[in-house]
Amino acid sequence: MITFLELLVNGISVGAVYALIALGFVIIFKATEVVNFAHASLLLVGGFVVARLHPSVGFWTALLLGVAGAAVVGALIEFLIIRRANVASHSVLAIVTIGVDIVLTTELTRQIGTDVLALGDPWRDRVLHLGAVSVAQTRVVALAVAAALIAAFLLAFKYTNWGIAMRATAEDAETAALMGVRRGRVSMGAWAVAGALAAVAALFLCVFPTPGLDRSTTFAAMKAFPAAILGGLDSTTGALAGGLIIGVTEAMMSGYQNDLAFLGRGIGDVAPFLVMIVVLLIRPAGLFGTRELARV
Amino acid sequence: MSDTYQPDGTDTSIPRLDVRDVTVRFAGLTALDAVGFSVEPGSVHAVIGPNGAGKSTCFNVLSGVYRATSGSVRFGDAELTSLAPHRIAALGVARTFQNIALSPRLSVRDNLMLGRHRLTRAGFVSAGLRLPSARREAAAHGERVTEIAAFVGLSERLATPVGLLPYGVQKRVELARALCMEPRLLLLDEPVAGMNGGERRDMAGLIVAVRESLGISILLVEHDMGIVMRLADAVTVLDFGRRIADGPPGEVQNDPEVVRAYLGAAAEGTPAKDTLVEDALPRSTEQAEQTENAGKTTTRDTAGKDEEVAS
Amino acid sequence: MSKKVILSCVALAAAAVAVPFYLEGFWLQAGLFAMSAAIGAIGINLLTGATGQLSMGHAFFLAVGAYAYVYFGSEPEGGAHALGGLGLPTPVAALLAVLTAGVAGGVFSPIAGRLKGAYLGIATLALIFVGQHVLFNAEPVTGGYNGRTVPPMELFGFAFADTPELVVARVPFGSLERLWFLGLVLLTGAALFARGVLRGRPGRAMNTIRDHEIAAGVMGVPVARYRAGVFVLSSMYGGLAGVLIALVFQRTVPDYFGLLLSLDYLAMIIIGGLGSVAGAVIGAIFISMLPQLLSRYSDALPLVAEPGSGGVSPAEAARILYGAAVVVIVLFLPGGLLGLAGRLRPAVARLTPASARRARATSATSATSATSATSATSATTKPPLSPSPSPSPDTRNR
Amino acid sequence: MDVHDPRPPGDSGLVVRDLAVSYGPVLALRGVSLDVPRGSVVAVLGGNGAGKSTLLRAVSGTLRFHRGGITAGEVGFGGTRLSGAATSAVVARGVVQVPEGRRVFARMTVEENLRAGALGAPDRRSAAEARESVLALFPVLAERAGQRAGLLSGGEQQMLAIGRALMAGPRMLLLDEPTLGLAPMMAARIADTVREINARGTTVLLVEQNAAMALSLASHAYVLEVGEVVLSGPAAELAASDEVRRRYLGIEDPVPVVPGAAGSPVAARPALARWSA
Amino acid sequence: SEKATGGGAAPSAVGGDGVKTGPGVTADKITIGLMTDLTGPYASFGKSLTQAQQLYFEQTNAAGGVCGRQLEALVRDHGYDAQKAVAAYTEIAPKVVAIAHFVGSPMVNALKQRIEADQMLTIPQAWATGLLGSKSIQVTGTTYDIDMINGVDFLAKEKGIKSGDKIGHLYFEGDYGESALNGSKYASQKLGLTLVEQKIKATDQDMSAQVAAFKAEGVKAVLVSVGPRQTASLVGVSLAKGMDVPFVGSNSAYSPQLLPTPAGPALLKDFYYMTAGTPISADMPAMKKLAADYAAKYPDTAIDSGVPSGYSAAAIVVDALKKACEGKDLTRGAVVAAHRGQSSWGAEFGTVMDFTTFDKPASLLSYVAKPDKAALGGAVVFKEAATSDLAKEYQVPVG
Ligand SMILES: Nc1ncnc2c1ncn2[C@@H]1O[C@H](COP(=O)(O)OP(=O)(O)OP(=O)(O)O)[C@@H](O)[C@H]1O
Ligand SMILES: Nc1ncnc2c1ncn2[C@@H]1O[C@H](COP(=O)(O)OP(=O)(O)OP(=O)(O)O)[C@@H](O)[C@H]1O
Ligand SMILES: [Mg+2]
Ligand SMILES: [Mg+2]
Repeated sequence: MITFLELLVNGISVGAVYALIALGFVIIFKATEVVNFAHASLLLVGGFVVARLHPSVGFWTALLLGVAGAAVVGALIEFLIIRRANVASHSVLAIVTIGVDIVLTTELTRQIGTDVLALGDPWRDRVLHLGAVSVAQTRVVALAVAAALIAAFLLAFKYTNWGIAMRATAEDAETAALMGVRRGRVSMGAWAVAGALAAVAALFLCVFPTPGLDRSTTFAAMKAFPAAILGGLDSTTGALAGGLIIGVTEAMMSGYQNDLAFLGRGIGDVAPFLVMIVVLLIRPAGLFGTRELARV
Repeated sequence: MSDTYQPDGTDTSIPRLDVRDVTVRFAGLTALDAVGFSVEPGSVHAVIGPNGAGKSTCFNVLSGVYRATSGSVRFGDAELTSLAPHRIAALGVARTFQNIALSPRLSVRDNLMLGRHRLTRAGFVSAGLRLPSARREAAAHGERVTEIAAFVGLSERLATPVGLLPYGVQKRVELARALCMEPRLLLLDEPVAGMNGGERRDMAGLIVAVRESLGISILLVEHDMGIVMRLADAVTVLDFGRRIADGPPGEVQNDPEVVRAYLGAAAEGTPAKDTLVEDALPRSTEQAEQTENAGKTTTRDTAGKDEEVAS
Repeated sequence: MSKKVILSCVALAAAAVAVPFYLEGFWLQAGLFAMSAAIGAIGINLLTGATGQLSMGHAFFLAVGAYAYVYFGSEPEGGAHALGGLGLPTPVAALLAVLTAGVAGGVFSPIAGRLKGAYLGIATLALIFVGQHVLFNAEPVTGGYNGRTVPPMELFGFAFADTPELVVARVPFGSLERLWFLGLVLLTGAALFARGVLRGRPGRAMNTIRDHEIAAGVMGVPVARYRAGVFVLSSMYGGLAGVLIALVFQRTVPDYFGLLLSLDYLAMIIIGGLGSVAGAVIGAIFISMLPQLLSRYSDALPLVAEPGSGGVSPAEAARILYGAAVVVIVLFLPGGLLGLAGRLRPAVARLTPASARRARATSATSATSATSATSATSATTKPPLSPSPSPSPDTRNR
Repeated sequence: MDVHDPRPPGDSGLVVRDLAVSYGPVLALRGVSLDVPRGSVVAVLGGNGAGKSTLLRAVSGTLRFHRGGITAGEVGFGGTRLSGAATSAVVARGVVQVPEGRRVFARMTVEENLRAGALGAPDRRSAAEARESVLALFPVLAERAGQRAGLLSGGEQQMLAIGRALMAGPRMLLLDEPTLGLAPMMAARIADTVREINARGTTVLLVEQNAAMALSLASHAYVLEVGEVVLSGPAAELAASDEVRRRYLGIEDPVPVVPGAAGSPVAARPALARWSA
Repeated sequence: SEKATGGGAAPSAVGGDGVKTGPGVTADKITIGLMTDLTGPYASFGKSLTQAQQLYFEQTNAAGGVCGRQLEALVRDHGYDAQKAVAAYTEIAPKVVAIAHFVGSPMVNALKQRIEADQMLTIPQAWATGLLGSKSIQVTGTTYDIDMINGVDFLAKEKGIKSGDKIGHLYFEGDYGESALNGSKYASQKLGLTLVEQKIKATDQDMSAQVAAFKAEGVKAVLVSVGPRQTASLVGVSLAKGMDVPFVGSNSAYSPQLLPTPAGPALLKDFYYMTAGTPISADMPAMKKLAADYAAKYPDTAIDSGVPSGYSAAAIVVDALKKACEGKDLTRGAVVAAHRGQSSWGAEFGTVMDFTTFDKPASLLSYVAKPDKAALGGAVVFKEAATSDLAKEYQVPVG
């Protein structure tokens, strides 16, 4: 039972980080209908800036600069590429972001080189004890931050002009422009926000219990894909739900892998994808996603 | 690998279409409410009604795009409400779309050849291997496509990507594609919307010619009353998903309920304070007469049933 | 015109046949990688390009093809790591491997038929991860992390291997030389088949599903079944590519069939040109040759540093170039490299008198079409203001 | 036949001078000049592909979305230059367009579509007022406030598109085929609406296929063909012209014209027999 | 035609000095291939290996070369990608006499047949048992399973693990982890321990769930056969959650780069790793000289385990060449044969290796090393190299 609780708490805490990453996907998807495969490299940018700067300017300033840096890179991607790509299909744009990701990741991993970079966070390796169950403080913070950000974006999308403008632009940029929306600003804003979020996610991804930022940090972004899809690519609530589901599934499957050995050991990594497939079979647009509308 | 479902494209008899008590509900909205009507074989039947009355929804049920909440649609022996779109197509039900739904990058010919899908059978294997059967089939159906294109007036555009054609011509491609299905029932959703007077005239003539030459049933949704009055043998009027009138056009036109819900004051012949209606409607009636004449000139030599075209 | 096409085809074929007699193993192998990639890319272009279904799981089907071939074609082995095998004749094994890949695609069809766009793309990611898991864990079949030896193909007693030795025109014919011809035949066959599909009835249905799903259904195309069918077909192409790559590698290793390979395939069709056979082939050549060329000529390239000396290494340069190529091509060459070729062709053709005549003829027809376009709307015929929009290069099925 | 407008350039309404527009190699407008005086309704007629929508795109600055651009001439409104300005700047001046083909935001609700329209409004209060009058005009939009716009019927979408544009409280409204697909009564309602908003001081440039309606609303009209103004003048005069009656009002000549062309009259149509196979 | 082929019997000739030569050997030059990873996950390791070997070749050349010929390295970076590795191998195979290091066992595995057919002496930089059993492929030192057996022995002897206890093993999917698992399974069965397995993939970063599972089982020690990142997470989380047990890693589980991270203190506390390769901080003249030479040549680069590992691998190849030269035959076959003639090589580098059999590890000796912030290479010898009795009885699975 304790183990179960421990795993559950663990899963939720990892899930919070996935949720933060997934939220980045969701925002770009809502703003441009593109699945942003370059999100992983934005994570690296954010983490890299924090890691490099914290020894000289202190953690909080470094974090601020990291968030700003990733936001700028996100905005630049939008400004230099997404805005100019005049393609019919969003799948093509998605593939373009793969290209962007390859370029950025290659260069950043070259910069990071062989190091494992610490981010200098104030929580270090402290854990919080909840009865017999313990959880890393960083993860508690991550959960709080994820919940707060997701709630904020949920409200922003629904109720602010920014959200309306963003969704309108995503759907039909020309008509949105006719409503007076400054398209460039709106989608650039979305990319910048996604970049900023990536930096925040990178922070929690690279601090304890993981050792730090290195070239393999981008892998974690892969797991946020099933999270985002499972929740529904255009749903902020979905990002949170998906992240938590993936986190818990993964933790449970890993923790109980001895009892599940018949599935092959190491099923923990595959399980999120299996869960995703099952959900998609039942709900092709994810748990909270809007079904594609088509009428003639 | 090849398409296992082989439609029977050879049945050319024209059965009756019976729509009975069809109800379609969307979350919190009844788009069709126990609607029923029949389309006699070989007739032109119009469905009219205000915007949002459920006309396109009705077409969507007939073509399998929407599933009816309840009710039945019989086309000959077949019950359409339980069939997927492609199965309905296989029965010879073809339609055009209110908003153009063509493949913009494909040539007109390719778009039309798609209409032959239900009548051809080349699957992945035979097309991939270019088996003689597939080649023969493509040639034979290609000829028919050329014929239909000529009939619709698209002969010179066959090689052009559809996306580059003007709107009016695209509308004609839509019609031609539906004809390429060799339909027994043709559903036309607002075929003349977005066209100017001359083009409307042409399209109306085309529809008459289709009916004359092929003798198929046509179900028509249109807001241009001139066209409806001239083409239709019978009219069903929907309002808020309910049928409010049904009958020969002349009768329906004067039905007070229809006038209230759809046509507005002018149709009653009362002097309208509204200059627009004054201007617009009489003219479209005038236009209708003109188009009718045009239709007659073409079909005079074929054994036309012009007498039946009520006005 | 057609004479010219035939002539250039013959010249191309002759060049392809001559290659093994002149180029060394590295080039043959690079060529074989490109051939395998081209087959796989044609498959994914049928799916993603022509039908609009994004797939990131193509590498999985290569794995299925490769491993199925090994399993069907190998004798079972005992020992510490017992390995199963059916010991079938290798051509049969290859055929069955392709079919198995198709079946694997078919098993996924409840998903492939229902999902589209980003959702399908990410759902297919699952194939990669599940596939890797199986490759590592189903040891009796796959050999686990060790992989398995690939039995050389043997056709009518002729082995595509280094032994028995064979010398043709004083050139020793090892496995690469022999496989070169096998690769050529397979690629040609795969390309012609795909071209037939794209130009025929299925191709039109696929394109319409991409452009307007509902219309496709109403026109009689069983949409879900077609989606699933194309998925199966594309899986079979992946399987065939897998068989070929296994023959070239001579050993299958699970690590190869990962996400990066899938992404490579997507890059190929974007760079080459979406939806066409030629585009897939061009993209495959580009993507599979680029890193190898950069690495081989790293010493001669000014930008690229020697391995181990710091600076941008050839592998890094290749990756950056590759990523940048995807971006640049989408930004500036919407039709891919093939579209570029299509745009250059008229310019080249203008240089020769025979084709100049043809060019004039086409511009005349476009003028008439413009005229009739205007007469559709105005009774009085006016001369067209401008040449009618020239059809954007239709790269769909070349 | 070019009945040139004798009036002086509009008093700081919309002024279009010698406008040429091309889409890549395709020249879509050439030497188009047009005036929409403040407070007037001006109609533009023309066949399919004549360049009507192109004209509106040039005014709103959305040509770049279609890979097109202004190659010569200029557009001015209220004394300032619009050509070259960003679409959002044009909207900020109060020039709002209802684009061709409805273009509602399908995935957003009706309510959100209206709010998107209000993004161009000068302030909150005027947006709230606009909302009220829009809902009074099209009550169905209030009924469907929570429904996704993509699921509305064709005509409902058209109403939404117009309502959405009105949310910005425009000084000038550009309408591209507003009655497309509307039932007769609703078309009449649109006409009333146009008249009403015009009466409240909004200048209107109306592009219509329904020439009868357009001419009844407009004080002045232009006829575009193949990218050029071929006819212009007071609406009543044009409505009386044979040329216009024949071409745009669907009133036919006794003799069919241009046989065999794409717009061929019915007589030239080859017969089509039933398919047998 | 003059076309060179990669596969099959390579052409050979006899040079002016009476030495028979084959691919990679000319009258004045011997070319040795390095198949490395400079851009993939093992980039840091690959870089150290490459630089150390280049250093060794330079020193050898300065001392007159081998057989009157100068050594030259042909470096190919495959970025840990099997296809690139195969392509690069095909390219360099006709041009080199041996491969002084080959990073990535999947890549070596993929090329196993060809390496054998080409009789290309190859030193993989991986220690999985799957690489044994091939005459041309020389795995240096111990294999991972031997290290783990010695590790369990160390736990039993020094950390109080006794029969009936549970120990955990965290390992990677793949040949590395599973080779190691073979050893731990064998040893724990022999000692009456219960082994709790946790398998992960290289993409896993956070070991919280695994720690929870270990904790739930009440393990008394944990064996670690994963990457350095996972090690750091495991050790850090364990300590934070109050699971204060000793950890024993495989040689690939540790990297000095981990010491500045938050997991550093935990690693310094009770973590050890088993290695056949002598840590460079060891008190041995060869290591001291190597450290000095390396620092002189590459002043800006940190020294890690790749340096001694690569250096000694280069020495193995060069020694084989020298022996082959004595027999006046520098063809690849002869080089492999010469190499396989050595039964006690490398005392100066620490552990002595026997190259004469190729279905057994070259050595059964493992050092116990311990992280140390101050030491060169971030680790010191905790216990001198030794072979446990368990390891002596152990039958290494081959292939
Ligand atoms: N998929 C759907 N989901 C929800 N509501 C729908 C859906 N399809 C149609 N409706 C609603 O059903 C009603 C009828 O729509 P329909 O398209 O049939 O109208 P119509 O008669 O064709 O109108 P129009 O003449 O404007 O095209 C409309 O109110 C529309 O909003
Ligand atoms: N995006 C585009 N690219 C190329 N040519 C275009 C584009 N849009 C329009 N055109 C061409 O410009 C000309 C004018 O088109 P426009 O859409 O302005 O006509 P319209 O008068 O609005 O027609 P309709 O009545 O069909 O709406 C046509 O010849 C058309 O083919
Ligand atoms: Mg409708
Ligand atoms: Mg228009």
